[in-house]
Amino acid sequence: MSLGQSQSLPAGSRMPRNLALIAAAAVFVAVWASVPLLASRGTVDLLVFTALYSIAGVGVAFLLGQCGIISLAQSVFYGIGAYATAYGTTALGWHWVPSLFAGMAVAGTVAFLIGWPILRLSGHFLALATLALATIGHVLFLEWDWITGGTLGVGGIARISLFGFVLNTPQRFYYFVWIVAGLVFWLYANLLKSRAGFAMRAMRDAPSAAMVLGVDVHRLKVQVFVMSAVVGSLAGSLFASYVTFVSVDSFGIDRAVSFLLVAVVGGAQTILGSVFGAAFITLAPNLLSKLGDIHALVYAGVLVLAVIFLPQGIGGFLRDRVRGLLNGSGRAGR
Amino acid sequence: MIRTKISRRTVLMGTAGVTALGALHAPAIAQQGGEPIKIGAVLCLTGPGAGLGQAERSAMQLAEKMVNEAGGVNGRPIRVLIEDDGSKPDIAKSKAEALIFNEKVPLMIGSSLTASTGAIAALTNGEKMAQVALTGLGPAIELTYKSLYHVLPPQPLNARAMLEYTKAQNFKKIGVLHDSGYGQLVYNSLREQAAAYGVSFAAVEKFEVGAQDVSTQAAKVRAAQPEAVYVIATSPVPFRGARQVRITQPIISAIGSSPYDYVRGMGEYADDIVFPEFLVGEDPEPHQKAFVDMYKAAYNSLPKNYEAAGWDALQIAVNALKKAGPTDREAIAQAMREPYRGVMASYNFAAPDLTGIELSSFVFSKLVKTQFTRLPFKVTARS
Amino acid sequence: MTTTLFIQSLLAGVTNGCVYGLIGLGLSVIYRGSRVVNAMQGDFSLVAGIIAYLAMERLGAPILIAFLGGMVAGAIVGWIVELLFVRPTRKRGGTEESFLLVTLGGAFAVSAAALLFFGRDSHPVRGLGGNELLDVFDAAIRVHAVWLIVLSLAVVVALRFFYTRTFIGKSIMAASIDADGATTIGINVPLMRSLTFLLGGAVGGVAGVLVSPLITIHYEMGLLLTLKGFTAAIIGTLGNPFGAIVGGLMLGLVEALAIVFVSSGYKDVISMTFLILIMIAIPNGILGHRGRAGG
Amino acid sequence: MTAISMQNDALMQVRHISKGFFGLTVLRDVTLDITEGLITGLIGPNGAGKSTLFNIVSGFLTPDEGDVVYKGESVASMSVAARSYAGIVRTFQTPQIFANMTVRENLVAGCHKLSSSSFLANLFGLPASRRELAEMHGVADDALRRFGLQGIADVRAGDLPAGQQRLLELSRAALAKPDLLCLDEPSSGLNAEETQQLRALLERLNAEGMTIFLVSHDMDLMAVSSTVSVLCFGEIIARGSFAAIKADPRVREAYLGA
Amino acid sequence: MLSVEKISAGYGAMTVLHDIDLTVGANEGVAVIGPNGAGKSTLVRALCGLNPVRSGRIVKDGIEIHNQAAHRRAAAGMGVVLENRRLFGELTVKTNLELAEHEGARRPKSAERFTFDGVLDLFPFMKGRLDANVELLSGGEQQMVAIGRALLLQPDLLILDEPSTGLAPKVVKSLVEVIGKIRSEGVSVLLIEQNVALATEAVDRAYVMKLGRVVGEIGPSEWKGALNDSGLAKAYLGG
Repeated sequence: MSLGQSQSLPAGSRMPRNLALIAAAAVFVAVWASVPLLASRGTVDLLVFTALYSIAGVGVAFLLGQCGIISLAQSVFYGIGAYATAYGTTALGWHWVPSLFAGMAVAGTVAFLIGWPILRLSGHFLALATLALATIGHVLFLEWDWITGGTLGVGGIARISLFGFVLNTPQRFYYFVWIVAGLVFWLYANLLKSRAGFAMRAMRDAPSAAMVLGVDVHRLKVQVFVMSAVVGSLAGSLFASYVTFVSVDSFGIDRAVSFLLVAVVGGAQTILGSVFGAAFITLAPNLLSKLGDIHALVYAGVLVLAVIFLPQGIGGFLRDRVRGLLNGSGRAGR
Repeated sequence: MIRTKISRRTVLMGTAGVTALGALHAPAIAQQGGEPIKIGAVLCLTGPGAGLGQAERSAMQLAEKMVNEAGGVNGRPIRVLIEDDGSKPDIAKSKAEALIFNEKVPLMIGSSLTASTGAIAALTNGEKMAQVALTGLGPAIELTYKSLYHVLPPQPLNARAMLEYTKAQNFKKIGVLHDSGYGQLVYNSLREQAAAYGVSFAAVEKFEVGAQDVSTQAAKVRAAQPEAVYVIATSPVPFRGARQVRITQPIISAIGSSPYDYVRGMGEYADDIVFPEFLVGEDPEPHQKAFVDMYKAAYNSLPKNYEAAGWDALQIAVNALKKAGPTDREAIAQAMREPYRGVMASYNFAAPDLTGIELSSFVFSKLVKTQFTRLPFKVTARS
Repeated sequence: MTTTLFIQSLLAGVTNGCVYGLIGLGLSVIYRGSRVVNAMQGDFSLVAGIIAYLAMERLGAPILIAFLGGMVAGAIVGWIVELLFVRPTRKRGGTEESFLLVTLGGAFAVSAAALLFFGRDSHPVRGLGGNELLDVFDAAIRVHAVWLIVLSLAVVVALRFFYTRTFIGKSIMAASIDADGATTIGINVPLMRSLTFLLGGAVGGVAGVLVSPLITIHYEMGLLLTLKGFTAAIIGTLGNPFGAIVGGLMLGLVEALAIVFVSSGYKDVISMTFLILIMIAIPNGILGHRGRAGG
Repeated sequence: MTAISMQNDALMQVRHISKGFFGLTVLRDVTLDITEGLITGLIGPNGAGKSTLFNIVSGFLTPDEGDVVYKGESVASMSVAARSYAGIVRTFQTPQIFANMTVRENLVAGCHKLSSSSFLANLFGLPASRRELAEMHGVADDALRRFGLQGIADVRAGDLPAGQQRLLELSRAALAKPDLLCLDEPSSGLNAEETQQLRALLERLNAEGMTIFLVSHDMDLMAVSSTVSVLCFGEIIARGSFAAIKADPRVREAYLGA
Repeated sequence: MLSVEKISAGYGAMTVLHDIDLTVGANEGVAVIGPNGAGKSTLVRALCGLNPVRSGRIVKDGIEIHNQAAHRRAAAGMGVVLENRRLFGELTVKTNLELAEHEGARRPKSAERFTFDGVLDLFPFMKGRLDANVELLSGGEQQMVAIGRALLLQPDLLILDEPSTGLAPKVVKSLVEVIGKIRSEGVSVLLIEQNVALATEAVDRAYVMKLGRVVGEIGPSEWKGALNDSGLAKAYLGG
């Protein structure tokens, strides 16, 4: 997977840089595939969550890194997906597939209807508008308990089954969810190196110049926002199918903040960065909790240090290192 | 009148437990040998549920020490692995995965909040292993989980306890001030059962969990001129708010609002508030006294319901391990399905609500000038 | 609906509005002076509340000394945050988001530290005038709440004076508008940024000691206060401290009236929808207007 | 006031535009023609309202009164992007380059209008989308050669000195195949030598058929204009050939100060 | 007055200035000219301390100032008008000037040349605009406020970075007059300019910079006719 670097490669560039890269990819795939066989079930479970959060997080990261939009509303779309799967498979008795797509459709529609007016705002106004959205979403999840189960939540959600093969262990889910995550990354990588991707980066650097070149800035922002909502919903649906239980506690402001952390800690400029960001927010609290009650304090400290010392996020840091190795110099377009 | 059926054996076990309590100051004579038996616990030690989880943890740690000093389980010591879920269900699920499959614990205790409990239950149910939840019954689906047991009453029972007291006081017109989490759950049950007790709600106002000012809602309740007010929340804020807008009527609350944390936060407004609960540390019932004394000796503070629940949960786990051995998960779960008289209440996990707590287990306390007193009122079980 | 209820809700709206406004004021002070959206603003208040509480309950300090102590504590924390968090971030080329994130991390840290060292309890803090109530027709308001309203307005007036009449105030403004330009006329820009945080911390501290007697102090209160304060500051135009109070009052009143006229469950839905509508209708905030694009 | 005759060959007609901010009138009844195929200049002292007029022409501002007619149709209510598609492209007083992209990428982004693939096609990386991207790179490579930017093709645009940023912005604008190219102070920050190069470039673009609307203080550069209008305190005070304007006593008084 | 000895400076890994030497004498007007990218603005930023000097010395009135913090250099008698003026746009003209006046008051009495009213006399338009926000002024007016602000620091050396950028010819002409008046008060002027015509009228001699180095000096005798001397122009500015 060389998706993180793709933005600077012209389309026509030679596919395999050299054999080493193919070898590295092969090793990577081998390691990836063997993790569930070697690691403990608890660890694999954390890696499943890493994948889930990186799917939802990449939507936030892309908005932030390519459009300059801070979104704190991802928890709403994540929730919509989760409740669509919960309600669809329990109350309506649907298969998981239509439930999942229904969630994505609802999330996309909501994002469109809300994004259209609020995406005319910018900077902190927009950040606050999305925060307001997250608050509204959380209240509605609580209030509409005939769908969401309110505080009690919804249990007994159908697990994902593929051709009769039920994904009822973290190991099984691991392969599935990472393949889905890979597809999402692939889509975003496509977008980044396409006409729309150039338009976005232009819009981020100099919006008025982008408009002069014919970019419909508002429309483009709405498209990316809807896209982000759809992948957020996808992640939420997968989450619901995996845990088989959802409650409103999973879709609060803190979850929205943690998705933003995925983007910032991972590095909003790179697509694969969100994997590192997701790994950070999943693994760090888990590892640190061994320290006892002080763990929350240490986590906050680590977070602060990460933001200060890795302003481009972990993804940006690694990308610069890799570029340095490949080009012999670290200086290149961001 | 239905007497709770308590088997002779359980009484014996209970006595053994109390004897174990007495061993606190005795020289440790645990002739322990062999590998410790691990018990998994996921609690809300941080986040909104921390008030519950930390109380439960302190009692569980005390119980662990007591059990080990009294010789452990069939000669083997126990070790309680307590993990913090940060009050988040997804973290609870991950922690439970690690405990169940990495540590291979034979049973689970926790969590402190309904959502976390539900997330763990999806796992324990699949493994057919016992989970002693420190919550009341969650979503309806849990009724189909046959190894998920609750040591706290389900909300309909809490509601009935409140209504019983209300009826005894002859209040008919009630105002309700509740939060959107715990308070909403209790209120939902109140609403369903109020009519049966001849109680009607004149005003029902809600506020979000974590709200810091509820005076407008309280004013609305006051404007309805009720005879008494139900305040149900996991925070002292609404109690202060109610009194600050001059709601002078008696306040009747629920068990979830009773921890000392909240009462301290109420300051001098902690007055004329009634709680249907299970343990009044200042004036315990006879079977609770040993636990209260021991807890006081260990922590220099009084225990309350959640401490008692944590204690009972671990004692139930230990009893089952003694009976069914440390490995067979299904047998352990089965062994728990017998009536048990704990410090907090008498349980019967074979009951349809997976709790078996009766109204008669409730005690009623009243805050008078920041001090708890136990009321003579008791619900005598009716037919 | 009774008149009493209406008045009571107005009183609650104004009191809460001042609370939101005070937090927003601190946010605006810091944003104005350093272009940092400070997610720790509510935590300055938390620290101040804790210090005031400890001073009163553990040391037996008189209430005014304790409040002063809380304010100073807020100011010191503000300064430390600038030195420890903001300055290094700036040095490493932090973006607007990284300032937000670094202070958010700081907010988590303060909250976690409060839980660890101060405990999970809610602590009631004594207020000015104790728990005395004042009658307004048939409605009641805490004497302390009246003090809160009066002192909030006093803080606004003092800040206005500070920014428009004092040399340091003007220098802080100058340094934030154009750091290089300010440097060339002899203004010590880094010092001005530190002072900005000191000031923002002090405002947060004032907010903290004034708010704690009304709401009790609790380790998680910081971020909640920040969210409301941020909303107030944005409605009233971020960076305009006087707007923050206006924004806060609007937010407080909308919330109170939403409870009375609609439903308490949907209070936040209504106030947040109102916020979004306001922003769409008046994108620069109610007191905001950018300079024209002249020729 | 010089009489302004409406010409039939006007590509754009600015008609009776007025605009104010906060009660301050910046433009008052401004009428101006931009003749197809020629270079039309606009000069005026600082604060005369040139930028405001420019923003109205390009769609960043809407006039309080009056109309902007382009190719015979009103564009007053069209968005910036829509006007761009109609052929109106502008540059900015401070160059608006895409700082975090390389020079080549700036030019690829400049091809936005020449391409048409949809968001979804881009998302799924459909063959059409990939083909189109290759074409965009081809066009950008051509432009690199045409405007002499090969040497700095892979430099991050934000790292370029001001003069090259201007050249890049102009090249990018020209790449978008405008019918009407509006340039705002293009020689600001350039030295005499660079200004000469710019002038030659403008003449070349004009010769290729591009209509140019030029705002500048630079009288050397302004010499390329066929007609020049003078805007002073929100009103057009003179219009004519460059030589005539230079000699006009009112213009000398208001603008040249001699 | 000012002596710059072999200074180097830059950003990050890039060195922009290489071994720059130049001097400005008492009551002298000196220009630095050169194409874009020559490093002229970096030179200004190094002189006033906004960019650290990597090697070499900056000596003013016999005192080394290159290690002084940037905000202290005004006290050494150095007044700077940066490129793009860098005013406090949301503050009034009066406040912009007062902030500098406050700093200027720290200078020894002997150095005081400009009073607040004196500056208003120099730029009469300001009298009516004192309470206007600076951002509402025209570009030329803003330039004058920036110069007035620098003068109130009571400098004996005024550094102007590209003051004519974006100004109408008439305003540029008045700029020449203003610089003349300032010099007549005994203030040395270091003028960084693209506009050679302006520079030749305003100052006495010039340095030519290219690619971060001083590549030539033009003495007073050649300087006045430099604009018309195509050979000179070509040698220094062209190719």
